[in-house]
Amino acid sequence: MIDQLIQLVYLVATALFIFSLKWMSDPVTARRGVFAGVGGMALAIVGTLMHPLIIGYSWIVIPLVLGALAGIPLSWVPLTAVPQRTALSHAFGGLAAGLVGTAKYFLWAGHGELTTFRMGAIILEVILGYLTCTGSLVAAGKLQEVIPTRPIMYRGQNVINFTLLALAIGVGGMLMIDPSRTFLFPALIVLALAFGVLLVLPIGGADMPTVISLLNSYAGLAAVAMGFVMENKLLITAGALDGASGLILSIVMCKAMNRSFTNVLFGAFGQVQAGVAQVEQRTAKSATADDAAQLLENASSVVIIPGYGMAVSQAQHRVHDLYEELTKRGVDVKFAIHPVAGRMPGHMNVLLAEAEIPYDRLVEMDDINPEMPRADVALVIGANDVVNPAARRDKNSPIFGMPIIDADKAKVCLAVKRSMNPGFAGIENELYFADNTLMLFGDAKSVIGEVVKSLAGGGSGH
Amino acid sequence: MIDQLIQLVYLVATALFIFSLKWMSDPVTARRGVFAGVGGMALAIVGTLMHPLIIGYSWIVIPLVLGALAGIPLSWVPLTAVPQRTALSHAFGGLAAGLVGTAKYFLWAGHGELTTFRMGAIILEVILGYLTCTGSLVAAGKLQEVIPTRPIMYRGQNVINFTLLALAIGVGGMLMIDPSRTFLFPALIVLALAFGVLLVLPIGGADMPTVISLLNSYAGLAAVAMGFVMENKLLITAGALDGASGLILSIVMCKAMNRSFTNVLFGAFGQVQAGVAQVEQRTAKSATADDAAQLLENASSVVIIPGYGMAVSQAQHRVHDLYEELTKRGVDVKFAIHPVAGRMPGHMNVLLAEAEIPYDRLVEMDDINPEMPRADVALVIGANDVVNPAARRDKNSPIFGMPIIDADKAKVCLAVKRSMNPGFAGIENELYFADNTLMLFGDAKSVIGEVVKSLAGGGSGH
Amino acid sequence: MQFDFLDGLFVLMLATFIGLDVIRRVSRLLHTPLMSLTNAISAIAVVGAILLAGEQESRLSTILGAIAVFASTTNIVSGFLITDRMLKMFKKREPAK
Amino acid sequence: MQFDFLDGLFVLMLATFIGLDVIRRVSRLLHTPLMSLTNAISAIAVVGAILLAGEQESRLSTILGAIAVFASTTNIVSGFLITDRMLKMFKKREPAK
Ligand SMILES: NC(=O)c1ccc[n+]([C@@H]2O[C@H](COP(=O)([O-])OP(=O)(O)OC[C@H]3O[C@@H](n4cnc5c(N)ncnc54)[C@H](OP(=O)(O)O)[C@@H]3O)[C@@H](O)[C@H]2O)c1
Ligand SMILES: NC(=O)c1ccc[n+]([C@@H]2O[C@H](COP(=O)([O-])OP(=O)(O)OC[C@H]3O[C@@H](n4cnc5c(N)ncnc54)[C@H](OP(=O)(O)O)[C@@H]3O)[C@@H](O)[C@H]2O)c1
Repeated sequence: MIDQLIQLVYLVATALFIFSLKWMSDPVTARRGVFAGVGGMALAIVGTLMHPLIIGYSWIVIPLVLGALAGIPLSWVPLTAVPQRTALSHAFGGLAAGLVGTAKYFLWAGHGELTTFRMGAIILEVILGYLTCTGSLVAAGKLQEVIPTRPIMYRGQNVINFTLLALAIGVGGMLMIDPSRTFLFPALIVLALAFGVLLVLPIGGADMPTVISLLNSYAGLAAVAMGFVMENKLLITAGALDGASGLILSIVMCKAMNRSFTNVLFGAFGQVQAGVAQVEQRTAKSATADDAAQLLENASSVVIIPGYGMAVSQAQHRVHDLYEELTKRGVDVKFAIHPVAGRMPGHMNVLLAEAEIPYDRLVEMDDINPEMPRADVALVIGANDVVNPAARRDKNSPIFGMPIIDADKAKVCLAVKRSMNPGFAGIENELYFADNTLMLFGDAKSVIGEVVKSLAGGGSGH
Repeated sequence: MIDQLIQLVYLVATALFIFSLKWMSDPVTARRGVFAGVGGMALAIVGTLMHPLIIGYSWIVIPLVLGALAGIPLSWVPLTAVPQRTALSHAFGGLAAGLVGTAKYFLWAGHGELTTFRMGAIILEVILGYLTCTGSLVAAGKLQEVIPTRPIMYRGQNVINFTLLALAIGVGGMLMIDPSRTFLFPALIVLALAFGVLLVLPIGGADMPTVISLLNSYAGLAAVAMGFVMENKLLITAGALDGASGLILSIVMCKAMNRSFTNVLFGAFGQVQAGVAQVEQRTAKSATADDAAQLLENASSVVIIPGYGMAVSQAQHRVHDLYEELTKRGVDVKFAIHPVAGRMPGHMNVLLAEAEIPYDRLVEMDDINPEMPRADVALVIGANDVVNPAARRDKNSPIFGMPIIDADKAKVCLAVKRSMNPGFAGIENELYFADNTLMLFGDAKSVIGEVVKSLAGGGSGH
Repeated sequence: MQFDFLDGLFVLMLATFIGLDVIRRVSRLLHTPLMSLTNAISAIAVVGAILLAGEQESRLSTILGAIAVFASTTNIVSGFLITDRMLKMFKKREPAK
Repeated sequence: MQFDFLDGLFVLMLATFIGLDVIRRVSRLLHTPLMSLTNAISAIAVVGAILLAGEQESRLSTILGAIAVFASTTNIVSGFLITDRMLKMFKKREPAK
């Protein structure tokens, strides 16, 4: 009876998780999605607590409370730190999966209850769990710049990595054949932990978003494996949802960068082209904040293209002021959002939402591009690669084929950045030398601030 | 071992069914969808034949072959007869479910193996199965006009229907309490059969598409119930897919007609407004085929709006000729497809596809309406309700609120029909009396034929 | 066989989510073929029918099973054939034109 | 408990279909909150952790279980809170403007 009740509770929890993700399809219902997710998780916990085999609650309730207390401050991180928080969180998730698998193994090995099927599921769970744990820690370290963000490469690293993986598989195979060899299990754990570190270490800091997303997917798969170990459908379903999410986000990112998974994992992008930028010496035209203000207020349609620089300088609130000033003057202002602008998927959307810019002003790349030729001013704020026309023109460019926002097609292009330095991909940008481009050098926050002041200061700002 | 293999085969079959429906989302992949469906079904049958409890194959193979032989000619029906074929097919499906439930009941009752759970599942399966069987037969009869198509109503019919349903539930309840009362089971069957007949009989022939779709959904649910009886996940999944399909198609139809389920099932639509048409006596302007040809060939954009009349008169091939003639002359010809034009969902699409009109010329209502004011000629072929502006204007009209195609907004509207008689909803159509509407009286096939002849006969047809 | 009510319910729930999602995205163009395709798929009842007719536990069950096999097979064959017949008609404009 | 490998596989297949479909339709606008939401959901591992910590079958399993409970709860709480914090920021233009 109680067993059936638990199953029923799990069933409802599963449905809530599915609705949770369904409701994320639209910003209007998205918060409801969070509540559904919370409800699903609460039911999952309550259902589990009802389990008849549980003999004491102190070892549950104390870590539950401590965990909740630790979780609250972790949710206060600034939005720029969201990627590393997510990575850290994956590390915890992977650790939990790994620990549960380890404990189950020793319990079952003690009672001689290890079937081949159970052993296989545990091996998968443990490898995925621990690998996710250390891999995510390294990723978090790189994002927080505790660990050097540049790709750490050394001779023969792929050979070492694959040897490690092969060893782990070999040890796993030996355990499958004879699960009672308990001395092999710690070896498996160590191999998985080491593999996680070595897998992520050689990847450049800027590729971390894709890596995190992949690790998210692994965490999901670890939960699925745990579902097979614990014979629990809720775990399998929730894990699969999670795995799908990580996979799809990674694919979205790779597609938007026109790169393949292997290239991200083994390509060490972002370092190779380090020296290219200085090859040619050309001059770009620069303008003052007052010039920019004049151009903007005389425009009838302005497209703002934000990028990583806006995030770094936290310029979104100044951008909001600019949006207000221009809208007040009857200028039609839209934001063009590139899928990989910034450093995580949806980065720009969250920042602009934080600055209270209505989300119906944010337009996706594919929808804004046909309109670009009709825009009077394209205002590029700290974006670089996502507006680099070389992606369209130059077959030899490392970003060739990457879809970009056509800032160069607007009548005038204003570009805000601190210098002529390249962006994430490390390559020069033709756009800044184009005839109709004017540079606004300086930190995005202060430049936009000056433009706003110039606009607010009446007329053309003089 | 063999059990596991069967489960694996069922798993693959389930995946194929899901892909089958997924691929129906696009005409390009749709045929692949049929192959996936066939593959899934073949695997399901093969998997079942491997079952170790099967002791002889003659009682399987003979009906299998006979059924296949009977199925082939049934697939040759003309496209206009597709609705009644589908209904007939549902009757077979319902029958199969009912029979399996009946046989299982008597087997288990004989061995005293009936748990409450099994009994409940069997009752559901049997009621849904037999109800679908007779209900679908009546629907098929009405569509084939073997049974009078008008709503057959009599005093107190809802009381009788609900009494029958209550009785069936009562008998079911008694069986759940004591499954060994085998004498009650035939009563249950008879009640379900009778309920199916009485449910559909009072519904008008023209509402049959919605009814068929609902019955499709019931057939799916019967398969789900059978899945619970036979403890088979494949049956549950395939049944659920089927149930979802029937449900969604019914909802699409109801929405497009701006009606509710209850209104369809108990409203006896299509009869109430029988006498309304003759209230006012106005005159409509009529034109000849030559006039129409001239108008069409001088237009630069023509929107053709087909309806039930095109289906009845099988005019689609003439329409194709017209399309060719006009396209040859550089006229832009599009087809505006209303979701409930004709008598089943997607009716017009299939007919026009049969006539080899490329499907990228078929435009859905919501996409064509914004373009209508720019169309030079709207050519309405045997459509009536779906272009009735009363749906937009007249709050008292029974079709008020139904979304329509804005034929009246085109510069000129040509309407082909045999008389001033109303269509399915039985109400007069303002459109025919509008200043910019010209009527082309006659059977659609011959009228369009004449127009084509006039066009082909050189110049303006004189 | 290991099967209980809640197992079945779990599968039913997931399948319903999939069904509603998948069907909602079927092209409107293809609603008529969709009707006949799901009609054919609903004949999955053939699985139960085959078991009854093959296990031959009683004369009644064998005969009812055989009839059910016949009825469902008719459905399967005619449903798939007519769906394919309809779908074959759907053609895009030839690019040559 | 009745559970076998193929049962699990069946559920996994259906859940994967749902997952891929549902995620593919998440608005691009919300990809960052989606990351933290699924991050919170992946902490479902808490179910296994609670059982271990509660069944107290051995000292090792209890301690590992308790650590796992702590780790997952941290995830759950911070994941949901931060997702909600981000989503609260998304606003449509007020119609008044
Ligand atoms: N979003 C994702 O999910 C994701 C994931 C992985 C990789 N990526 C990669 O990240 C890149 C994103 O492109 P992006 O155009 O947004 O960024 P970007 O190409 O990295 O360029 C950012 C630009 O902002 C400028 N900048 C930096 N700090 C600034 C400040 N304080 N004020 C003003 N400007 C500042 C920099 O120029 P100065 O130094 O001259 O100021 C730099 O050129 C793409 O290459 C993409 O492939 C994104
Ligand atoms: N598609 C579905 O799934 C579905 C389902 C349920 C209900 N319905 C209902 O069916 C109706 C469909 O609308 P509709 O506009 O397509 O059809 P309609 O409103 O029924 O009108 C059909 C018109 O075609 C004319 N017609 C009949 N035979 C003809 C022939 N041989 N040659 C020329 N004209 C002929 C008739 O006028 P004459 O008699 O003057 O020729 C009639 O006015 C809607 O009311 C809808 O709600 C559709």
